[in-house]
Amino acid sequence: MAEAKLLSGNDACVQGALAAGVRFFAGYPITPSTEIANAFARELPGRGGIFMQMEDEIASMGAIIGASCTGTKAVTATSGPGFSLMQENIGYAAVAEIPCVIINVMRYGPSTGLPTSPSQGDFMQTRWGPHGDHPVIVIAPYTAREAYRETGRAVNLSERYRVPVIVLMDEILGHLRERVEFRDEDLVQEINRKGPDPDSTFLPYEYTEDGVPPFANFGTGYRYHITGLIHDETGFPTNNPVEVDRIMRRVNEKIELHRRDIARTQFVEVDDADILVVAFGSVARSAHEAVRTLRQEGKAVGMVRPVTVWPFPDEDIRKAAAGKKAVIVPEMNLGQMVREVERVVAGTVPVHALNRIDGLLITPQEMRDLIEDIQ
Amino acid sequence: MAEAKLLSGNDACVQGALAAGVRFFAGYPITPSTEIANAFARELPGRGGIFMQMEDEIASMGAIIGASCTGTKAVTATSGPGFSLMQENIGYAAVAEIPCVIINVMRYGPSTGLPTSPSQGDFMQTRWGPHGDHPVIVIAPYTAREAYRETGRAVNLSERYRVPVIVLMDEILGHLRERVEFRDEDLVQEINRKGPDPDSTFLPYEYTEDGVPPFANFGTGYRYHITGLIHDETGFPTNNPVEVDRIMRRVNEKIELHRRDIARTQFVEVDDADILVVAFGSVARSAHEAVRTLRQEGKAVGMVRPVTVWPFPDEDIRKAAAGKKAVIVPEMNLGQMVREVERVVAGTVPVHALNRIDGLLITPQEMRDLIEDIQ
Amino acid sequence: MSKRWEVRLIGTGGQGIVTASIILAVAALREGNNVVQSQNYGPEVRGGYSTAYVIASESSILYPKIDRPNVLLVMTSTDYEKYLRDIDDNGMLIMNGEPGPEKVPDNVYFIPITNIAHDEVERPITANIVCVGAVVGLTGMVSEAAALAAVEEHVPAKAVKINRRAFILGVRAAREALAKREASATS
Amino acid sequence: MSKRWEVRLIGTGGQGIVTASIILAVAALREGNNVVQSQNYGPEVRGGYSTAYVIASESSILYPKIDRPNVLLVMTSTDYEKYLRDIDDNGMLIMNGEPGPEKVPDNVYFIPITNIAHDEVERPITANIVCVGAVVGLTGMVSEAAALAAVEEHVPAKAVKINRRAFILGVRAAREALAKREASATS
Amino acid sequence: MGKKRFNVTVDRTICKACGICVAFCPMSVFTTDHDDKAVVSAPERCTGCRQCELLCPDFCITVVQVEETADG
Amino acid sequence: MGKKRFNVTVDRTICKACGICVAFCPMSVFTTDHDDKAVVSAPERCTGCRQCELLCPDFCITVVQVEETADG
Amino acid sequence: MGELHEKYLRMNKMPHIWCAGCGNGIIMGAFITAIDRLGYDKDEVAAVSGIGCSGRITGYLDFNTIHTTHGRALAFATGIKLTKPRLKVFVFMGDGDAVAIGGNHLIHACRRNLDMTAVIFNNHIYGMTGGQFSPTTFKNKSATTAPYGTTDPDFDIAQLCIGAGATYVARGTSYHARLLTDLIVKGAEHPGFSVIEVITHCPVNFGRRNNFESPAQMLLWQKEHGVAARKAKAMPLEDMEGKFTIGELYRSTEIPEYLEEYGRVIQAANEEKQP
Amino acid sequence: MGELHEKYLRMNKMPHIWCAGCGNGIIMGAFITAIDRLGYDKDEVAAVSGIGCSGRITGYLDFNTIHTTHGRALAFATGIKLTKPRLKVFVFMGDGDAVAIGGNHLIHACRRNLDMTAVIFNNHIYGMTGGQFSPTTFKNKSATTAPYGTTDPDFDIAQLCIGAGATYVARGTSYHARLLTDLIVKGAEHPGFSVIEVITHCPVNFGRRNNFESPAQMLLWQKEHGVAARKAKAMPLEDMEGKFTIGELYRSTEIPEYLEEYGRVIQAANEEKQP
Ligand SMILES: Cc1ncc(C[n+]2csc(CCOP(=O)(O)OP(=O)(O)O)c2C)c(N)n1
Ligand SMILES: Cc1ncc(C[n+]2csc(CCOP(=O)(O)OP(=O)(O)O)c2C)c(N)n1
Ligand code: SF4
Ligand code: SF4
Ligand code: SF4
Ligand code: SF4
Ligand code: SF4
Ligand code: SF4
Ligand SMILES: [Mg+2]
Ligand SMILES: [Mg+2]
Repeated sequence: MAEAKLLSGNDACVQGALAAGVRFFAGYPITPSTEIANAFARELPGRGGIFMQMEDEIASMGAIIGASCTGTKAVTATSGPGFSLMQENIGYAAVAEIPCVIINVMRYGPSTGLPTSPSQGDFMQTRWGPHGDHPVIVIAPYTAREAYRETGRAVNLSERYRVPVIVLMDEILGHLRERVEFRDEDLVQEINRKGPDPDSTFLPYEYTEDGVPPFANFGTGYRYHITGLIHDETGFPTNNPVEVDRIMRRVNEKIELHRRDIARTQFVEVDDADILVVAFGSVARSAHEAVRTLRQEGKAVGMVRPVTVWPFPDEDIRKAAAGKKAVIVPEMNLGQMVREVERVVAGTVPVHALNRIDGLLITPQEMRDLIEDIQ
Repeated sequence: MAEAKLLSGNDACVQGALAAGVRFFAGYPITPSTEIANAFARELPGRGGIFMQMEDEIASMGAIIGASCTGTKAVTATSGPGFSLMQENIGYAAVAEIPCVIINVMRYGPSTGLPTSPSQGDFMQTRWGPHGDHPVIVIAPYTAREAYRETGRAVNLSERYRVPVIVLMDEILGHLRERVEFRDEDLVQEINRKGPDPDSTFLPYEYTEDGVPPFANFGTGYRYHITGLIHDETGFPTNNPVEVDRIMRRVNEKIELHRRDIARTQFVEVDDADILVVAFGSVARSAHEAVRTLRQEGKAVGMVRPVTVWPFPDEDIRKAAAGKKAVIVPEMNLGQMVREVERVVAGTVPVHALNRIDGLLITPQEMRDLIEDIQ
Repeated sequence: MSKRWEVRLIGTGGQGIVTASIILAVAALREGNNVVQSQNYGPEVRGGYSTAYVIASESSILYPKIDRPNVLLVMTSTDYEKYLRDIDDNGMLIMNGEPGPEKVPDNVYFIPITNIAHDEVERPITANIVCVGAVVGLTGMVSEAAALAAVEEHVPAKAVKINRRAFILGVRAAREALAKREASATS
Repeated sequence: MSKRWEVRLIGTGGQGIVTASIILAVAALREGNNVVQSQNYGPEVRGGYSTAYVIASESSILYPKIDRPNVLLVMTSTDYEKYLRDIDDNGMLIMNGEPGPEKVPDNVYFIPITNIAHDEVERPITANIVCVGAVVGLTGMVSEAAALAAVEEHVPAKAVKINRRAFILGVRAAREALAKREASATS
Repeated sequence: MGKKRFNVTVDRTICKACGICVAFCPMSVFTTDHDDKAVVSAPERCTGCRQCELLCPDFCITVVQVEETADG
Repeated sequence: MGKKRFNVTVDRTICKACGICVAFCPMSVFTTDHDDKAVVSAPERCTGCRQCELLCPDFCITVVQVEETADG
Repeated sequence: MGELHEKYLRMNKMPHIWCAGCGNGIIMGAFITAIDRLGYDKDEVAAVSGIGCSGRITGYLDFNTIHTTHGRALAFATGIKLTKPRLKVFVFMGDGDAVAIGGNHLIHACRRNLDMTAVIFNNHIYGMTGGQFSPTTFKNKSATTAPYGTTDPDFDIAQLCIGAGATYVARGTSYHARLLTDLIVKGAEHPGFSVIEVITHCPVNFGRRNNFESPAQMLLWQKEHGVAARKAKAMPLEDMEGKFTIGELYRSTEIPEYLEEYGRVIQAANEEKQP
Repeated sequence: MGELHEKYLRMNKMPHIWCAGCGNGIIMGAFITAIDRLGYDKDEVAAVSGIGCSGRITGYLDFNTIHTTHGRALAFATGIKLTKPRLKVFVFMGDGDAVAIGGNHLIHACRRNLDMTAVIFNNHIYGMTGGQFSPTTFKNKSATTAPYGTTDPDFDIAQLCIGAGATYVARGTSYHARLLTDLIVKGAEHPGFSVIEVITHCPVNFGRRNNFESPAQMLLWQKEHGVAARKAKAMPLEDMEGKFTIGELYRSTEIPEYLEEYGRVIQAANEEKQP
């Protein structure tokens, strides 16, 4: 994979998923994610995989959960309207702890919105979309190369922690093609879910040290029960308060327990900066560009970019922001991540939101203007 | 209505909605909201209304939007799984500015969860459930009497501001019956959406002073277009950045513009308190009880209860918390509203979360214990 | 009503426990009290046992749950010892059935509710109304008149008579139990 | 490649503008540059005009959009004045067609792309490849060899020959235009 | 041919007193007790049709063939 | 009976050059111009069947009856 | 454009944005002709559509119009009709819209028999999203999500609707434009829910990929494969192979219209009120 | 309980929690009898259910079991079957589950013809949520959401499935338990998607409200109203009024099984790989 190629963000997701061992895709077309379905349709059948076009997004989400039950790594891809429809089944995957990956290529919402315009309007939805408390991992790449690597990592994290993982793209990244040259660190390693220990009795929702129970693939001789009702460690429903509390804490807390493995944050010239920009996804490309040119001009500006946006990197942001003159949070929405940043810096540093909701990307110039205003 | 009656929270919602002029209900049964559908089925046909059982929650949400287009006040009721399915169409109502009311009687999630156990796990979902930035009003009553009044108010706010309004109940409030004796202030006044001015040309999404365009009911001689695509003031799709920005800011900001009318916050012995409890819904009943008994013992404890939970009462909380020794946020979830409180108090006061996720209500005693610990 | 009444009824689905609790609540409400009534179901509304409760008090009722009721009526078992720890220290426990030979604590009463409904009212379905009578008779939490009025309101029109009878028989059984207890206390 | 190239192509759906931009991007990439290519569609993928662009640069490309391109090729209009303000101060504007009688600014070139495809290649569908040739010929942003290789890669196997011709004719037209401009500059 | 005899048992602990066996046994083998649970009252009438086994929603009933008498 | 005559017009500004009228006019009234747009080349052949009007997806075509000649 | 267009279309939105040769325009023409024939007052007509190229039609029609969410048009329409029964409600959907994501709403609308008319633009493809196969795409066709050819079996929309209990089902084509107008008129006049499936063509996202050289060729295909239902009955089965019937396919008046029947509920409720 | 139960049920979950006299238990008995007859290895059977009283069945069956979300069982099952075709997949749904919220997945499963067997527990009511009417509730019935009696027309599930393209459709009842076992066996053996609708009864939430005095009476109703399909053909139409057919209602082998057909895609993809 050493040769440089021109790869779109959407295609890069597909390549990354395939490299991580994905062999099932179920989806329903929607702009601007459709190229992902198109590519899986071409790639999977020749690799022992199955491409399935379902009747809608609800069914797509159901089908990938079903596929995952047999041990098949499974992905779906969608955009806002479809993503909204998937929420109930995403919650199911979270509570039943079924590995799977959902790629959301954000477009301008709500509703049909502006189907071909980019947005970051689903940031909060990726965290809070399903009803009830549930664990989530959301990763937001900002280049095609990263889309490849992080989609692969998303598959691996979902397998390792038995959790649905969302890859949060946007129309800009999904549709642009760019030079990608994979280096060693990009090579996606295939990680498989932990299976039952053949030497001891299988408990489908066992309390293990790492908080992640072993998974028995359907058809491998373990006959057990999976349900979206709250269940005890045997997998059967319970409403015993002690059991309920215990299992739901484990299910939710396993993310925090493994934060070090799950989290990825990029720091760009943060240490000596006066002003810190916190940005993710395509907007971080503009932010990064702004930082680069401002630094050339001798201005002390840095950037923190959550690659893993959920769990939100509270500590990383807190530390990076400490002692700065100001924090700027540019977003293609009305101010979503900025709420998290405000919560985290807790009044120690002034936080400025820079929002654009006209369907266009925030430019580096806009960031520079704001930074100059602040200084 | 002066006579005292025994009324359940669910029935009170229905009575409040009827008093505010609701004449259409579409829904799909789900515990613990089903009694609402049952009551509408009994009440509507004799009042010139229609009760409709749809094939699912998506259709229910669609049907109430359709009904609202003809000028009929319309309601649906559901719980977590169904509420998750409604998100796409809630976003539609938000962007197309169609008045409607959704009652979510929260149960324990995610997924099927614990269908008969209470929870406050959908707090964040009510704000961030649909994809894309969108306006929301969410009201969380804590007694049957308030369920009556606030459901009526929800209908009125939805009419006045052309926005979907969510009444956030929970299993405890939905299912309990209690003494309700309506006083004058409970009487629901019927408010109707503003119609077109017959003397000027009708612009369906006109920029008016109050940020709310007039609504022409279908079949009243105004032939115009409604769409979930981003539209200009004529109602037709646009992707002109200037137009897009302008309309979407108006649509989102009209809530803030009318915060005074929309917001309702209850303050209980806040002024001289050392310790402040911030709670909503059924948990606030426990909190209120704890405050009452602690005060009897001479302890300076107070409570702030957001009745309108979204828009979140930033200023109310900030002011109430100022100078307190600590703020306690008890919730039947893993800590959702507490994030908002943390954001708002911005480090000025220590914030303590008290969470229960075993399917049971937090008791006044637990709050007292925590308060004693803190002191 | 000077105290805060917390009454819990335990039965199985279909025994009319919820209606019984509503009747108690309405009676208390009519007498000017604040009331909260509620119930738990098994998984959704399916099978298994169900419990219902009423809180009645002159002051406003905020916390809507009962931790340890001061009246607990158990329709489904006669094993009173199991339930003793669930009630308030000064609470009363009412069991459906006949006591065993051993001495029963002072705060435990046995009322053969099912039998009364079956053999005396001759309508097993009225057990829940017998149950209302028993609670009212034993506790006096509401007046018999208020309770009877509430009963009549909450049963089908054509079954008013039989339910009135059930109520009265419940009250009578309660009085007898009280008298017996007093007798044994003074003896 | 010493500068940062920002090339935008404007056409209507179905004119192959996107492919043209991809070909330019691949050629630039093969020559060791960083590239970003993208496009805008009308409402979803329906009707209307479409624009595609390429950014090519030796240094890494972060901001992935073009505000004012330094090369703008317009397939859909000959009204160059409307587009002059959209380009960078030192930018080049390429119009599809013949210039009018009036004097055209130095940075504006007219290449009869559609006509070349129609009349000389005799395959209107190759207009986008003529367009690639024109851009390469006028700007030299990539070598002709690299561009030709990229063309051959991106057209159906059986259409390689005809597209090669289209490319060469595009380059030739560009050279002629340059020569003419130079001539008029020196004259 | 010999007349077959059957042993019919009801697991009273799981019987839910639904009355189905009582209603559908063609030979009226079952009656009910004071809790309305099924009682095998006339096992000798059983012809082994297994209708009761098939229709009991709670799998309480077992019908086993016992012996074949040769007095036919 | 008199032979009917028709005036056939194409609104060139909105014609999308789809070729449908050209293909379906039974009397071959239409041809195309250099942009493939429809041109009314032989209006005299028109029988007024209105197939073109019905099938033009862009409502570019109008067929109007002009006069009735009495030379039949 | 003619008088009809000026009367029923929003002329300031013309020309429409559908591609050259797209069948949607033809169907829109047939539809407004039907409305004219029906003589409905424009203020009393509600047009509801889903999302897709077909869904754009409501932007052009000069009625009370609403462009809803993908697949949900019938749900919205149900709310409109129930609360203002006087309105004539027409619902426009694509094949993906109506029978992929929206299949459930379609079968329930068929079952309920509320007096509305659904017009399904069946171009056998997801047009708007760029050519993925749909539940009505035939076998061995090429689509962006079927680079090796489709293998999924396809729905017969009319059969599906009949199975779901529809009381009026017809099939037209964009080629048979006059027939289509007739069918829409009859469907609208039918007291109850009516479905008109229109076999149409997407030259850009179906035709190009599947060896149709032009929109005209696709219309020709319709002409050659659509067989009048009456005629089809008399034909040997083999001759119908690969063909489809057009015309009125099913009509029944056994099931009462929804709101008519709902009147019984209202009556019962009113009776209960007066003791 | 007998050997069969011990072999196929999770005995530690017994007794089940269905109400006294509920048809679900009878269907579960008929089902495990069918599995025994089919001789399937328990490890190779996957049972998938939706949400509802009927959906609880997967908690009791000793196979690979999954209790999914309301209405979505077939979507989950599709993912299972496609990725491990060796598994025998059975899908259990209630009437609300299968044809209210889940209607779309059902018709698409019928269309696709992936080799799975769906068993629909049609008790004509939403049992679990306490007795709301469902899309299969007959007219003039009482339900919590129909206090004045139902007026909505009801689906004929079998006709719906046939209209959607199903290749095997049968109807049984909980009363005709032996027949039901036969139908499940035949459905499972059918190469493709098979639907077995089971007319069953909910004594608590349907029976009590609709003048059935006992579960036995409801079974009797089934006995008296279910007419063998073959017999029905020979009967005058009037005699079938209010009755329903039971037995195998439709079977076709014209449409190939989904994965079999998908093999063509795989083959084409593999051929393309080797140039
Ligand atoms: C929930 C949701 N999923 C997917 C889409 C994307 N989408 C828009 S139109 C369409 C299908 C278009 O096909 P069809 O319904 O046949 O209409 P056509 O464009 O062919 O007229 C899809 C999948 C969407 N808008 N919303
Ligand atoms: C999305 C969603 N909506 C609603 C429900 C509530 N619900 C649970 S089961 C059920 C229907 C039960 O009826 P049916 O499917 O016929 O099954 P039965 O209980 O009769 O066997 C409903 C509406 C849910 N769990 N999820
Ligand atoms: S086997 Fe037949 S005869 Fe014997 S008890 Fe059962 S139902 Fe009666
Ligand atoms: S059928 Fe079964 S559960 Fe019902 S009464 Fe008979 S033995 Fe008991
Ligand atoms: S009306 Fe008929 S004959 Fe005349 S131009 Fe049109 S298609 Fe041709
Ligand atoms: S049918 Fe209409 S759009 Fe097509 S070529 Fe003819 S006039 Fe032009
Ligand atoms: S893509 Fe197809 S359906 Fe859509 S407008 Fe173009 S031709 Fe018509
Ligand atoms: S409610 Fe009805 S369907 Fe559910 S278990 Fe009870 S009887 Fe069976
Ligand atoms: Mg289509
Ligand atoms: Mg049911």
